[in-house]
Amino acid sequence: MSVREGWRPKIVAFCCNWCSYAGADLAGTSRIPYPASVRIIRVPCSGRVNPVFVVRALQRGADGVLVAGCHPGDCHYSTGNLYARRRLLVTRRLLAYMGIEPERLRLCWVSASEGERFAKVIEEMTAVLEKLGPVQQLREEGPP
Amino acid sequence: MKLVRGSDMLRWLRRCGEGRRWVVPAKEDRHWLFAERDGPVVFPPDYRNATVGPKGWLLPRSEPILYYRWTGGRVSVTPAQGWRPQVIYGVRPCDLKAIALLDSIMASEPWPETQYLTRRAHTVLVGMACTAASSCCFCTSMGVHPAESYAADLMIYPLQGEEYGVAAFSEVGREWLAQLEGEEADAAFSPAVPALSLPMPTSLEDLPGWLERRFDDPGWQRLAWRCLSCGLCAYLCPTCYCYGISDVDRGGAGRRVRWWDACTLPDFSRMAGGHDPRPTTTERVRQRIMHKLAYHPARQGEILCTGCGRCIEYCPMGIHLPAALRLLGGDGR
Amino acid sequence: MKRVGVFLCWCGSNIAGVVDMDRLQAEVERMPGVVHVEQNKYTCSDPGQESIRRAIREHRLQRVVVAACSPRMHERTFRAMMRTAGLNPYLLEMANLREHCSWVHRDIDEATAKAVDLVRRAVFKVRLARPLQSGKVPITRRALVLGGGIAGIQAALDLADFGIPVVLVESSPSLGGRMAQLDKTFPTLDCSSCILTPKMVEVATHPSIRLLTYSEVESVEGYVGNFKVLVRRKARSVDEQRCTGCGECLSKCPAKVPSEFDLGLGTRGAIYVPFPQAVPNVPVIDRQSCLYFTRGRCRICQRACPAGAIDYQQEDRLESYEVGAIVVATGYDQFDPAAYGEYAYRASPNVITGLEFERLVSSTGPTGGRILTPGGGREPQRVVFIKCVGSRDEQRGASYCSKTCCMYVAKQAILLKEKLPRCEVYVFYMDVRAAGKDYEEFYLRAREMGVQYVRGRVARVFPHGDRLRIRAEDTLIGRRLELEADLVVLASAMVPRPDARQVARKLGIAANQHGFFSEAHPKLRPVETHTAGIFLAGAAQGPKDIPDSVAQAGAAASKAAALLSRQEMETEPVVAEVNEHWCSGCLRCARVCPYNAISEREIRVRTAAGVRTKTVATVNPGLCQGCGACAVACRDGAMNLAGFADQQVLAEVDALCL
Amino acid sequence: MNPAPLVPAVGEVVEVRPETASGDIKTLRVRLPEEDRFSFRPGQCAMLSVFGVGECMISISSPPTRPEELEFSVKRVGRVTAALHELEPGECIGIRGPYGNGFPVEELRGKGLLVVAGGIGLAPLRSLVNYVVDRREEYGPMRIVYGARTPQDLCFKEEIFRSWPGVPQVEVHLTVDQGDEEWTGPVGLVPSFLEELAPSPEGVVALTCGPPIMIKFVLEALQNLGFDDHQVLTTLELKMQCGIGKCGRCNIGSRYVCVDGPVFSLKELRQMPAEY
Amino acid sequence: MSWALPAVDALAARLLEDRLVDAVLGWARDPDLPWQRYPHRVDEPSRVGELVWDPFCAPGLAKLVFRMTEGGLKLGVLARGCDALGVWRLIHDRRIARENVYLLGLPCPGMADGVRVWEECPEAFDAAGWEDHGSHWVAVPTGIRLPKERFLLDKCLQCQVRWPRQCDEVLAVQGGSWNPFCEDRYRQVRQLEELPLPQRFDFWRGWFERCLRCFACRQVCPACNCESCSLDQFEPNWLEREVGVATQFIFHFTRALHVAGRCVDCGECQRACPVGFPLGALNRKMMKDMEDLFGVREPFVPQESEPLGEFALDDPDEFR
Repeated sequence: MSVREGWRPKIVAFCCNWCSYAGADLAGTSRIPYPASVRIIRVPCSGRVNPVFVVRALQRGADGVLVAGCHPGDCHYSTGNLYARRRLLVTRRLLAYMGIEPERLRLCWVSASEGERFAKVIEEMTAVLEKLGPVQQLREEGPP
Repeated sequence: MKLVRGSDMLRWLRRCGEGRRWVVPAKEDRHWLFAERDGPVVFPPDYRNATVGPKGWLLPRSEPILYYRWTGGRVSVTPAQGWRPQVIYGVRPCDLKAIALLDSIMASEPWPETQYLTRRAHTVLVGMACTAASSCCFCTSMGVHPAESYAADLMIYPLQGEEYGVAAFSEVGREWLAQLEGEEADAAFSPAVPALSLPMPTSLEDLPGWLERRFDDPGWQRLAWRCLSCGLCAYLCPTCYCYGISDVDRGGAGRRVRWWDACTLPDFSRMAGGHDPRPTTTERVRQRIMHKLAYHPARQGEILCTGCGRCIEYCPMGIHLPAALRLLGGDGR
Repeated sequence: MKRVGVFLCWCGSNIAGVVDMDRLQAEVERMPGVVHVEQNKYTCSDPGQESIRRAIREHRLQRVVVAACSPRMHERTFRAMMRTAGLNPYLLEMANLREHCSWVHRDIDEATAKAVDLVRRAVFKVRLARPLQSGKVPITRRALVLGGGIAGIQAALDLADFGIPVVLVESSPSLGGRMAQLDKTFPTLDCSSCILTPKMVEVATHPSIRLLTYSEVESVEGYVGNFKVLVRRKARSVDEQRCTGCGECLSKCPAKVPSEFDLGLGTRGAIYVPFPQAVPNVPVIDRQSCLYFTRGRCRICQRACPAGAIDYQQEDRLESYEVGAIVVATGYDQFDPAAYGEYAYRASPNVITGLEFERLVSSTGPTGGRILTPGGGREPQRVVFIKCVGSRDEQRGASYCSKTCCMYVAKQAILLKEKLPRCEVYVFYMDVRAAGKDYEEFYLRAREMGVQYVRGRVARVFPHGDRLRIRAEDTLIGRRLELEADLVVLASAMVPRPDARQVARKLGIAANQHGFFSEAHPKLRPVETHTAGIFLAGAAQGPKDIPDSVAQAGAAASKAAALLSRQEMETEPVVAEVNEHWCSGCLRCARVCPYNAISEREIRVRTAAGVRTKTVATVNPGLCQGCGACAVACRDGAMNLAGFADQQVLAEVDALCL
Repeated sequence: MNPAPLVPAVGEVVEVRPETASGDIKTLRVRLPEEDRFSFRPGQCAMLSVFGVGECMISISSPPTRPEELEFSVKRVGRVTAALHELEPGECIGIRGPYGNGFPVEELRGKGLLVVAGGIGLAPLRSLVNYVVDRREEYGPMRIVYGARTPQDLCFKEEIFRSWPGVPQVEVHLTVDQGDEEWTGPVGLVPSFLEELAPSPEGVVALTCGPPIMIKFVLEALQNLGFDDHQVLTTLELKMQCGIGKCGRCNIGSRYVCVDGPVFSLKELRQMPAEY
Repeated sequence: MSWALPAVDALAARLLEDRLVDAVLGWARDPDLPWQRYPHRVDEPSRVGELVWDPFCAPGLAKLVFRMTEGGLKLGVLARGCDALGVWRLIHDRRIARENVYLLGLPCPGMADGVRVWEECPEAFDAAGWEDHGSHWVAVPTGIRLPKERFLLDKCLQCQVRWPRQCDEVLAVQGGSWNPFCEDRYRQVRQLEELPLPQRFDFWRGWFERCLRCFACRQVCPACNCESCSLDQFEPNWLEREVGVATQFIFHFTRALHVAGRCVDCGECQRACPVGFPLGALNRKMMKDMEDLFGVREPFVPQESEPLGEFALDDPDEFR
């Protein structure tokens, strides 16, 4: 797989408003550096993330998708993250089955107090994606 | 007609078609379809016709019409250029006739469809006369003949064993044929007899009028109630050409694409305000069949069905032309 | 195209120090719909906000993007600004350039490229934003208090004192709850019933409180401000209006069954009041034990009753109440130590729980306040307390600290020492947790009085003659101990009531893994639940002592009162919405809704076949909290979340991936 | 031959004018670059597009006699029309056309005209009216009967109230389904209002456009008034995508509305299947 | 076991005579095409003779029941196992009212590919009736034997529900659910799972190129019963009309996910697809995952609840 010169992975991260978005904020206020690969979309709850959002991101040019929510049991809406876990588990397996590296989708639990953890997750995922390279499978042909 | 051995014919075709894309029938899994390959091929004896005809290589499932880009409130537009010189090889007479029909539709005034016509002009059609019928075809009932050339530039007639007859029907065809070594000769070709012969309620000439008189026939409902509103029949039909247009936007830049549509799909004629002149399967199935057998003949003088039999073979609910004609003919079932 | 204005904030040098603002501005100017871009040093400042307002006016902006800090920081600020500028507050989107970009990245090129993406995301999203309005729902000015223990009593009284009508539902025949079972309370050692009884009476006589004892909530429908509660008034078999509380019936009843109130240490009749100070002082017939109900004859109580109040024909009644808020104070249960076979709880009558000890020591208890071993009826010479039974033990009990045990053990030890000064008292403990006003002092007082605190776990308790033998380890000196005692008291943990999960389901509130009801936020919303309008008080939410329960009850009452002091209430505008045209009516959405906010309704639609009715989902904006689970469950895409709509999220994805 | 009939020319929006109080109808004034301008007949349409959203067939509401700028009156019913409504002056818009047959202005010459319209249906007829106004001497008397739901919903107020009534041999009759405090004119549905006015069919051609249900009853009313089928012209509207008779969507029987219509005489209409 | 057509007719007639139903849905012979049986509705007891029950009744009926009963029509349905489960799928999705259907269960020995039989053995269609001999269908009285191994429809090869479950009444003939032709319903899934990832993608891409997106698979599917399919919507644009690898991926991914835990494995999608797209391999993958991950037993039998609308606290967490 040839990787374009200067290519850096791009991660689209769906962060729940109550835990993970706040966790990412905390990473900021604590000035914990992490790779600039991640772009965060704020959602009320990880349970808001439709699996089609994930494929859409991979189709449009994201190299990985992170869904971050409250730890099980801590969901602001009590159960949203547990629905998310089921859906995304199936999503990930289906992606793999259809030929997309499953490592491109990750679900993780980051609480509002885990700024450091958020940074670590991004670092890990960036490293994984750097190894995988860009998504080759779903890129659409652009204009000439 | 020139006579030629199969292997020589392939060599000759390959040479003539140098630099062009070769679109040939290919067997994938259990289905034949037209696919891009590096040259013409010998057909095994089980090749009758492809499930999906060559239509998509002239009128793609989807294709860009134009590209646009916004900058501020201004937009720049570039028309799409989507053709490559190609040879479509091994096309059966029913599909050749269908292409002839598409040609006449797309060329019709006042607005000839240049994108199609350009692609068509860069296409060489190599036809193949039928020696065996597939289980559902009924071309002769629709006035189409299994050895006729129609839109073909060149026509291949399988003769005995390895021997083939080749004839040219256009300028390009004659140019190509001139490069084939061999003498003009006559050979008797015995075409296949189609599997089905439809009991037509009336002559083909009178069919449009016969159908128009049955516009309000309850037979339509008896046929269409089991239609599931998919687009299978239209997409497999070699003469169906309906399309839709929509924009694919990528944040201020994108393309306008044209894609296959089907009059059997529920949204086909639904207007933005919600009004739909063809709201149920009854109107939609009627529209499809009437368009082929009545409306188009009234407009351009030709029936828009070439008897390929695909709708008969593939409709999952058994809705097809023979059934329509029978139901409208008064058989109450 | 919607006219979008983008305001790039430097945040002093916080953002501008890392992000190349001019390069960013040049990129943003090219984004679709953007008609105005400007930079501000501090956009949140008054001049900063004023410049947005001015730009909105001058450039006729329809949508606003503020690229600054986290929306968790200043979204409220800018939404308020939008309102003052005459735009709907939800037509604003923030791009988080500080916490998510400039504070975590160093490289100017990378940070700037990312900032461009982040702003583009906001622009794409805000272009698809619709003005959102909060709805208004009327509020029923009446509260339901569930549970008649100290927390419920306090909440009911506080609410009633606000002038709010209260319905108090208690499942047992009397008010009082666990506190009524206690003898003295720590750390002051005042008599539990002496401080509780006046409050019980006050509840019964308060003009604003409707007291429903021996009653249970059957179902709860509706939503904040508008609950409909169905209460089952269990058949008492005694006419409350006629009964004078004379007690004639009680002594005549031939049946004798273990008393629940005395935790089986004493007995009661089939017609009984749980305890002498019960409120209301109206007996109830326990139909399972009543001879008339089980065998068809007896009727002694009926004959004995001078008021003719006995009514065997009485049936359960269902009463419906409309309330605007609910305070849940259903209390706790005690852990059943049977799980700890080695403590011989069931095996020996002289191994009892802390709560049982309370009955034993109480002057209203079966022994009239004399401390006697249940097995032998003797005064104990030596008593051993074992702490952390069922708590802090994930294997056999629960992981949490039960919080009250350290103090009640100290209290019970002190009571023992006071009543039986010569009695030796041992306490086996893991830790002593005496955090609370005057608590540490209270614990030290127990030690001073000669209570032996031994750090270590008891390995076994087993009967030895008519005494008990205790094998343990003193972990401080690392020595094995073996001693005999007459009474072993297990400080068993506070656990949720067995029906807690059922109650939670009925109310549509959440419970944690143990079964304690979950508060909306452990720190900031400790007495609210996720379901708006339902509040928590007392040990139903977690182990709590009396002062904490009373304090929480007061807090819950004032939260409820604050809600009920309004005529109507604004609903959250970020709620789920149904596209009825697309909705199939499968109601999968309702199944995943944690708030029971989705129900069905029938609408009439025009189809080709004529007008027909169809079922569609409908969202109650009063209940919906905007989590969006339903929107994902909906395959049709008919359910959407305002403010986080599918098309918006997809546009955000597109924007980030360009 | 146009090299690519589906590729629109790019024009510029000059003005966006709300027609109704609710804003559900707006008129866009559009200027095309010189090389892309086209001549057209009243009643013809053009395909307007907002790039990135899509295309929509809209009738041209300005007359061919004023060719520098085209006007389109758009009712907001769906995605594309909503996007058209959001266009701002100075922004680009795609235009291709003109499509359809339009009104037979040559054949109408010398005849009296009865224009019957409802709501946004006045848009294509406005093109004709202004064409006739600009060539007043070539045509006979013109009566315009126009109605809308409420006074607020009447379009082209400047013309219907001021300019047209002042033109010689032009009468404007307005009606609304529901009046308001200021409305002093007639209240009632267009078909019954038309029957009350009882215009004579002598030497007159009636032209009608409006919502399908109104057209249905107007056609009945005209018949009652003695209009012959060939004296009545009406316009039809169906979903269209290509506008050039190729996408197979807008046919009624063997007629394509985009090529053979949208103007049909009642005589033609009666020969078509009732599938519109 | 015989294909007890007279018994079927009698039952259908009884339902109509007793006014238990307004109409009976089954199959009829196509007068034009000997091998074709199409869905047929009978309203009068005197016309039950039009119904046919033989090895060529290929079309599934469940999806038709949905539209037919919408207006309140009470419908008797000749239901094989697959049809019955399909109808139950629609009942659980609240698209069919239970009281509007009377399921007349027919134990099914598997259906033949009519066109294939027509091509290879047209004289088989002279039969007056059929018997089932396990591995063969046998024509009566001609005695022509059709080996199932050769002629069984794809969807019937993998069938697990030959016995009609959850029906109001089952035609009392022998039969069971066991299908000797299906050793391992997940065989193809396992084979694909074991392929290296790039080959897996190539496998699907090949099919994406062939898929016409005619939506026949969706339209026949009893689990695809939405009022408005999200894939048809323009706003939001879940699926663009443009056909390419990415959009085909989204189409098939979304379809698979939307039927995950809901597919009744009737195989109709596979039967309807004109180009032979292995839709079953996607559907069964979802079933297999429902079993593996969430312990859903018999994932093809519709339940009140559906696996992706629930959760368990101890669901596996595979994301590390």
